[in-house]
Amino acid sequence: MAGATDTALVSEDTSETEAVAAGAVGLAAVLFALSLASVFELVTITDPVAGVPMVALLGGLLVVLGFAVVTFGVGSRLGYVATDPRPTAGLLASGTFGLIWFVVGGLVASQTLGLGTAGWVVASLVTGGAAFAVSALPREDIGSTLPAGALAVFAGVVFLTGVIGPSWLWDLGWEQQASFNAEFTIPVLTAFCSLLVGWAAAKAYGGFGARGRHIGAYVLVYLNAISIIALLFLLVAFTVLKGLPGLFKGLAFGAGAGPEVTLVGVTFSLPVSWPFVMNGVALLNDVNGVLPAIVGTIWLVVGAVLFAVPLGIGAAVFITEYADRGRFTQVVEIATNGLWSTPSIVFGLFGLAFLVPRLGNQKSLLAGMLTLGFMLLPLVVITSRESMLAVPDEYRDASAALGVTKWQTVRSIVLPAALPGIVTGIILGVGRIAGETAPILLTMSGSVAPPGSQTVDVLGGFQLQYAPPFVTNPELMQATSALPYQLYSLITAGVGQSSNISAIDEFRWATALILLVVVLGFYAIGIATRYYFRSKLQHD
Amino acid sequence: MSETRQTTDDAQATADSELAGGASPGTDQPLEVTSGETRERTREEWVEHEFEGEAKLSVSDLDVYYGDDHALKSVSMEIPENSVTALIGPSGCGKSTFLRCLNRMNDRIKAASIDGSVRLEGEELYQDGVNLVELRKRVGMVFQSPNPFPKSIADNISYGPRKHGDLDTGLLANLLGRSDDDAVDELVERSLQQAALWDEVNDRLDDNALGLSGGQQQRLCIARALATDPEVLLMDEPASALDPIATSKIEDLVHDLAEEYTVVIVTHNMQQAARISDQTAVFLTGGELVEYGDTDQVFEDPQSQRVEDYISGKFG
Amino acid sequence: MSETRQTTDDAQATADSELAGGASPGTDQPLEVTSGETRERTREEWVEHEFEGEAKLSVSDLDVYYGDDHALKSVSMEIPENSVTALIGPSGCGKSTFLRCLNRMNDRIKAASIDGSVRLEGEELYQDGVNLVELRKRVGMVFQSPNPFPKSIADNISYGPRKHGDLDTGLLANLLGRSDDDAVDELVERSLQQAALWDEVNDRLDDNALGLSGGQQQRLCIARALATDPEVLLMDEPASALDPIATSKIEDLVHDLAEEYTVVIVTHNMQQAARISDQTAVFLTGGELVEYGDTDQVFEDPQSQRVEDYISGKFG
Amino acid sequence: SGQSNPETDAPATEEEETDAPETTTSTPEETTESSAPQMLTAEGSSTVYPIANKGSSYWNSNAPPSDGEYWGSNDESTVPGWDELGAPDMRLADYFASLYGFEPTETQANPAFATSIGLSHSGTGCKSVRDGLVDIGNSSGPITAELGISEEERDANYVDHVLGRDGQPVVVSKDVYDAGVTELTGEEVRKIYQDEITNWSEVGGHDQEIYVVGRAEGSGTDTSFRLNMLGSADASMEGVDTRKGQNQQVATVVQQNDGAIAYMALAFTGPQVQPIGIEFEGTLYAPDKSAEHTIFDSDYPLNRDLHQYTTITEDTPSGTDMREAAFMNMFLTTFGQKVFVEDNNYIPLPDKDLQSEKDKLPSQA
Amino acid sequence: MNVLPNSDGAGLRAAARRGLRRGRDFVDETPPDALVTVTVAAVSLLAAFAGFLAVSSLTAIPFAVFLVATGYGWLRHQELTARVLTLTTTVSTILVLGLILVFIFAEAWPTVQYATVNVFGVPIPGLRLFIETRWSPVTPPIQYSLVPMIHGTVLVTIIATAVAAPLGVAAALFLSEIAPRTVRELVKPGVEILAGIPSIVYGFIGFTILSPWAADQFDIVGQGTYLFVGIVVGLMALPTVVSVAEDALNSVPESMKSGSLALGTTDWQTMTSITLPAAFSGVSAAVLLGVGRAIGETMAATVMLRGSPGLTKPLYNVFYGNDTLTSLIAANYGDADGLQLSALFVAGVILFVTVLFLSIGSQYIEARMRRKLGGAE
Ligand SMILES: Nc1ncnc2c1ncn2[C@@H]1O[C@H](COP(=O)(O)OP(=O)(O)OP(=O)(O)O)[C@@H](O)[C@H]1O
Ligand SMILES: Nc1ncnc2c1ncn2[C@@H]1O[C@H](COP(=O)(O)OP(=O)(O)OP(=O)(O)O)[C@@H](O)[C@H]1O
Ligand SMILES: [Mg+2]
Ligand SMILES: [Mg+2]
Ligand SMILES: O=P([O-])([O-])[O-]
Repeated sequence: MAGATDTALVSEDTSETEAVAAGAVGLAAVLFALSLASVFELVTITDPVAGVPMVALLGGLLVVLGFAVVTFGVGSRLGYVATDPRPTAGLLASGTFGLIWFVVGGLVASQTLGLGTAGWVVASLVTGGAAFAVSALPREDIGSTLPAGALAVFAGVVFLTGVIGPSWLWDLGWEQQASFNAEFTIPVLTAFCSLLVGWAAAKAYGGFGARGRHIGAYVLVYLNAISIIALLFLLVAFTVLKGLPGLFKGLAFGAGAGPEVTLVGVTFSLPVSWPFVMNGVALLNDVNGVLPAIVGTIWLVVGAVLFAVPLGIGAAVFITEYADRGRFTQVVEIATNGLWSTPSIVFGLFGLAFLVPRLGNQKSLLAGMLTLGFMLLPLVVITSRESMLAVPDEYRDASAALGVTKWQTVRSIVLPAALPGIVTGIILGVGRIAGETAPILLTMSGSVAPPGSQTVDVLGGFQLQYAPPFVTNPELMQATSALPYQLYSLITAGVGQSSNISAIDEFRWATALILLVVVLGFYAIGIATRYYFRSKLQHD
Repeated sequence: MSETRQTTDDAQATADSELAGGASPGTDQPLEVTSGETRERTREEWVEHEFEGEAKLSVSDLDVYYGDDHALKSVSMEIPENSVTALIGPSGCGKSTFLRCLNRMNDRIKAASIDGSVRLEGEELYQDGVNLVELRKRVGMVFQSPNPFPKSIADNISYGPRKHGDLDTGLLANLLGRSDDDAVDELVERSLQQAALWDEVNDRLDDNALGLSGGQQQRLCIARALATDPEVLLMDEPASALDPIATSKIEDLVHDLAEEYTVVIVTHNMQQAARISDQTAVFLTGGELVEYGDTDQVFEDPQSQRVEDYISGKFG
Repeated sequence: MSETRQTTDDAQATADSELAGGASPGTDQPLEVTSGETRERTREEWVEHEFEGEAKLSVSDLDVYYGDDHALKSVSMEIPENSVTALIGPSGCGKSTFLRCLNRMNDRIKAASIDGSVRLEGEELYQDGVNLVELRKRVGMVFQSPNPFPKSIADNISYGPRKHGDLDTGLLANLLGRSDDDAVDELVERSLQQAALWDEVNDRLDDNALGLSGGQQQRLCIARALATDPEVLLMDEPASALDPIATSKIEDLVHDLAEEYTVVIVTHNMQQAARISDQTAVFLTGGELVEYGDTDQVFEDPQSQRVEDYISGKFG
Repeated sequence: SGQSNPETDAPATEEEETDAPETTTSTPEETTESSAPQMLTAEGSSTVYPIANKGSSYWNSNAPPSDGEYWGSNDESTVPGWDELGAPDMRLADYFASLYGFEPTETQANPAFATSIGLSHSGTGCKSVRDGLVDIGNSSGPITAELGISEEERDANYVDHVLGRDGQPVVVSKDVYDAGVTELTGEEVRKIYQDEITNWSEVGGHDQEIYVVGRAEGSGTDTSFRLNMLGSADASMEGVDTRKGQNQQVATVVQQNDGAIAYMALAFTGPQVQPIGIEFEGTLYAPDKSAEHTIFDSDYPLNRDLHQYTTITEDTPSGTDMREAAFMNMFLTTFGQKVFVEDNNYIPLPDKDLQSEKDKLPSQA
Repeated sequence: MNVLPNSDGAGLRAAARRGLRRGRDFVDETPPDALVTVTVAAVSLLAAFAGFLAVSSLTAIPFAVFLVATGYGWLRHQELTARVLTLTTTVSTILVLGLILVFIFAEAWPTVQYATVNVFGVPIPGLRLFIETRWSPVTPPIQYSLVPMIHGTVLVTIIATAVAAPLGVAAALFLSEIAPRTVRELVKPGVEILAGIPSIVYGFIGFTILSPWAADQFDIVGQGTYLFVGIVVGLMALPTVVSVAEDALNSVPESMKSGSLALGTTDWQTMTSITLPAAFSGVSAAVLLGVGRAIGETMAATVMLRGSPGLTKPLYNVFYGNDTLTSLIAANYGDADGLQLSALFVAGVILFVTVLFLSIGSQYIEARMRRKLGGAE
């Protein structure tokens, strides 16, 4: 029973050694940030930062950090620092260090020393084995600091001595050429080493042992979470920044500024003119826009919802309320889950093979609607079923005990209670299909940058006739554009050079932005709906 | 106290099939012991309860299985009209199962299969062609935890009659001028009065019923059941989730209801059973009805040793 | 019985703030009544319990809020070493809340905020820098429903010590020949013996613990807690989900444990409290500690009228 | 022709015979009262796309004769070919549509019928028009090659309208051009595309691996490049690193990458996408119009016609209905040749060809 | 009354008999005109479906009859009509899956047949698609090999999984176990929004920013790298992994977690030793679903890759990127016809089947987890 030292119930205030370890963690964070900055080319590695070239700064900091961590580990082993280490750093850590040093040894042997295969394999095994042993055999304080610190020092020295200097280039020598340059390699290696050392320092801060591991792991998990959020923020912010100029080009307010619209027989001018969303692409436009694509997207969604929602909710009602739980419901569940994960391009293929020949043998809005409807269907079934299962059986029992029939119960109790979940699910699903490109590429794509006059007018397109199919709507049977498709064609076809769109890049980013706005709008509404219902339930 | 210990210890030694070490059964008591209870044969006469007037419900030889699990074993029992009948017994003894047989709510449990006969005023409930909807209108039910619908208080009350088509309040009815709005108001008031809830909620009939306190919710559920004008009211531990005040209100209510309705109530609280019921049926582990009779008699002088043990708190 | 009715009726009439109609309070009893309970002032001296030896845990002026809900009101209490202390009281009175304060498991409930002081052998638990891990090693806990880990029986037992680093059984340890396998075996056997489970499971230590019966699972949880060698053992209704046999085994076990450990046990079963505990604390609605003292004294001659009502089954 | 419904075909009935032998009148079978004429749709070649699409956007704008920039004439400017048209006092689409009997709408952005041009490549365009999915199939290669049909079959089913010519250039990315690779021999190009030359240094450039860009198989550009540069329609193209569906994509790829070479259409060249001179059998065809031999010449081996195909159907035995005629006629004027063909860097048709193309259309109202 | 549920022994026959009897009971108990209405509705719907399949212009007639019949039924026999209608919708849902199966397989068949190879005299359809390594749909020798695209799909999927799985599981742990409440309330919708960003936007950013940067950085000839497509696709699959894994972690009962903490373990130990192992199946199901998303992701691959079906040299050269199964379809469907189009359907079939298996696999694993936590295993 090693390490069973009695820990005090209440620890004293932060000790100096803890402060040192915390400092090391902070330094690692700084180093990580610096290396990210140079990966993203905010600073180049030759730029002077605080008087020294970036490369030297990174290298120097790595050496300092490496030594700090090793010193801490050794100090702990010698008893200068009060810690609570386990007898070993553990298999996972040892394995990871072994692997890292295996790679380092192999690369140095083969690339720097130029040894042959046998040579580098031996070198790899030696360094890897040594790292494994160093981390597995001694106590945890040595085992988790020494290999990490040594790696940082090694990398730092390599950078400082210029073995990997600013002009360093490693051609992988593959037939299809690829190589690593210093601009990329140095920051990435630095980032990696700083993560490793930061982790070791965090462990040291926690005094190793259970608490040390806890803190070490938390540092990494928090970093991961922050990165994901930062990435999301970056993506959206970047698109917004790039897209805003194009989106609001020519925006004007004022009475009569906008185009004329006719509502319920009254014609009036909108008080706002927003060319990008009110125009198509046409010769005489001052500012070109994507109105047909926006309207196309809206109709697509409307059509898909009209198709999928009744069908999906109906199916969910049947399998939840009527069918006995057994084979049949299982099959339906597997089928719906399977459908939900089916790649969208496969839905596109299906639409191409099944719908297009049956709907006037051409790509059409209707085919696009139905294809997206097929995609939406499983989600509606799944979410409706989930929300209906979440309706407590007590409600059903209570209703049955009042002598109320099943369908009445479903209609008056189950569906209303499940409505929040269903609505939320549908809105989120709509967000997904509104952004889909692949299916409509195969079933609906029309002209790439249609003029405003070619905006679909589904409502106005209905015609009655006396022969089957009685009701026709040529607007539904024609291909039109949709935002994701418009963006796709703008990317791939480079349309614009010959479509008299002047600032094509601005136009593309604005299209991306408005697509993002439309889709994220659906998501935001969906999520907000969920919060609304949830808070409402909590209040009641 | 140490005697109690002794009994349970013995019980443990003999009856527990899980035990690896085979302790000797040696007991010097005349009764055998089983799962913490004294063992004895159930006698027919213990469950014969004489009463004046008609039997509202008569159950004979009722067996219920959940899959292979025999949850009720040949239970026979007559329940008199306009009285409160309490069902007591340890957890899992089949009280709820029995209760649900009385309005065929057990039909809703897929695993349950039922054998035997239950008659409501002489009419067999377990035969083909029984109209379940009609049956459940006549035999109402209130559940253990209050389960109002997530609707307004008034809608909760009028729900049953509306769905039965007795009241018409839809949009269409309104448009056609056929709406029974007045009748609805009257019904709501009457039912809430009966359930002693009117005074508390009459100014917020359109509020969501989920905003009521637990006790109010449970009374609302009773009012909801009363609104369909049943003859029998089944209650499955209606007060188990409630605080003492709410409980005592419900108890008073049950007492009052017995004037017009036949009430059958399950409870795990013996004091409660003693307080409110006219006759008491005791079920014990294994789904047997062990004793049934006047409440006073059952509590003060039970005929079965096991019932006595149970009532005096030796197990359960 | 009718007297009981009377009391509750009065309680209802006076104390229920929900009631719209203001019935007159007129009572001829010296005591006021509240929420189905008699109303009275809690007196300090009722909760002063004199005992020999050291207090293992001392709680003073502990207040707990869940959001705006004041769940425990200024509770003070000293718990003696190597004894069984029972906490009883009606549902929702804060027994579990109090228990969880003793090893700061309440920290996991986001809504809870705690004010006051709890000391373990004189060391304040509610201050900065308390090592929760260390605290919970010293103050073990057994929950209401058995919660074994989905691992083998042996792994369940050795889990705590392994995570504390007291035992090393990993692959690496095996490779390095440092494995503490023997120590583990010994620990498992010792703990299971202590929890009176060894005989039943010694031939299937590598089976999944979820395959055990409820009573066995609960004893396994006790063994698991004992394996970390705590000083105090907190138990929250450890037998409420169990059948009578399993319950009596747990009761015996608790009794035996008091020789080495300080046991604090919550129960809703008064007979159980009476059977197993040395001293009893009674919490009543609203989160007040009303009475605390020797078990015999509390049950036979309670100082508070409300406690007497509660114990005699008049409410709750 | 195509999918257009009979009722929308011709607003005016033309019964007289015209001198063009293949042109017969459309027979209007009025089944139901007609709404507005249906939109004219075209699909196919990315090479023809700049012409057709520019024409389409001019058409859909229906600019007034006072515009001057796009149509008609004003104080500041006059569109080319305006006088040859006789300076009509009508909006653009109104004018050309009225030639074939459509009522002028006299409103901006609202021609008598709208037009829509799809972008893919020749193979798709030919298939679409064959299957009746569109009115017009754009193609930069002959339909016989694209669909693999005989000339008789073509004559029986399709009418071939030629709008202009392309001298298919070979282009390189800017860095290559700047490094001195401004001309290659036909043989060198072949070797590059067949993976025999992989580095620019082998043909006088800098040391840079060649990024070989091709067009989708089945595109007109690809077909004629193989045929005219590599020697056969089935010639292998081992060396291609990437294939793109449309010329526009190829242009983007060449712009964005170093060391790239590609073949495409004239409309897509530019400073970043430099056409280079190609030497065939000792003759250097330069990308410079002022040179002796240029890639704009009709004897440049990669020179090709740009087609629009329409189908002969029961409803339109002439193969070209009034909408198609009205639209295509626009390109066959001096105005059209200058604005849509020449301004797109393509080669306008000589007058003689222009006339014979006009003759394929139904006679004007 | 006492149909004791029989065990599997008398299996199918008993079930059939039960079904028959239920059918007869249904006919007996239902009023005749309701029965007629329902039958008319069912038959006309079937006819309409048949008409649609056969591309008949008369499809509208039976469909109109169906609408009228259900309308009538709704007014007169709502209970029964509702039941039949919901049954119909259920059948339609299953039908959609069936139709997808039938149609993409049928369209794929010609190429599969074309690519038949005789192995020791046994014809194996489709084998040639997997043993040749060149996709050459136009230039002779014509080959519809899917090997290059499968190679691309595999590389992209591996890279995407390497990104999405560890980061996603760590993020799920963070969300369900570590994050303070307020942070979770913010981050969870954030992750969901990340899921909402359309793939074409990712593709656009990848195409305009990432690809040129990578080409420059790694000195690649041309653009399009499996590495960066994989990273982008991994980011796209990330939210799926996070939210499904988070659900799994959340479904580990709080009592187990408290049980561990009450023994004096750290949060991290509880997570790694109790929560993660208990939720292991759910977490792996999440990863599988993420893999499925990655395999099926189309647009980012289509716009970022070079779209030249071929193998990289060496095969693990992730700094090059040719084509994936999805991008093959998206880039070529317009140009293809005949066997080439059919070959694209083969690619679709491969995608569909792979992802379907992943989906079923993850469902199976999840069901096992539920059983396990329920104590059944
Ligand atoms: N839906 C069901 N499926 C399977 N078994 C059930 C079901 N409902 C009850 N049982 C079993 O039937 C027996 C009797 O259950 P029942 O609910 O009637 O007991 P109870 O007396 O109401 O108990 P409690 O006081 O706990 O409510 C128990 O063993 C129980 O496990
Ligand atoms: N997690 C929580 N959040 C909010 N309120 C809580 C929470 N846990 C308990 N409470 C409230 O605090 C009060 C005391 O609860 P506690 O669980 O301590 O009672 P208890 O005496 O253990 O009851 P029981 O016998 O039913 O277990 C109750 O009113 C309860 O509603
Ligand atoms: Mg019950
Ligand atoms: Mg509790
Ligand atoms: O003109 P193409 O696009 O077919 O080359």
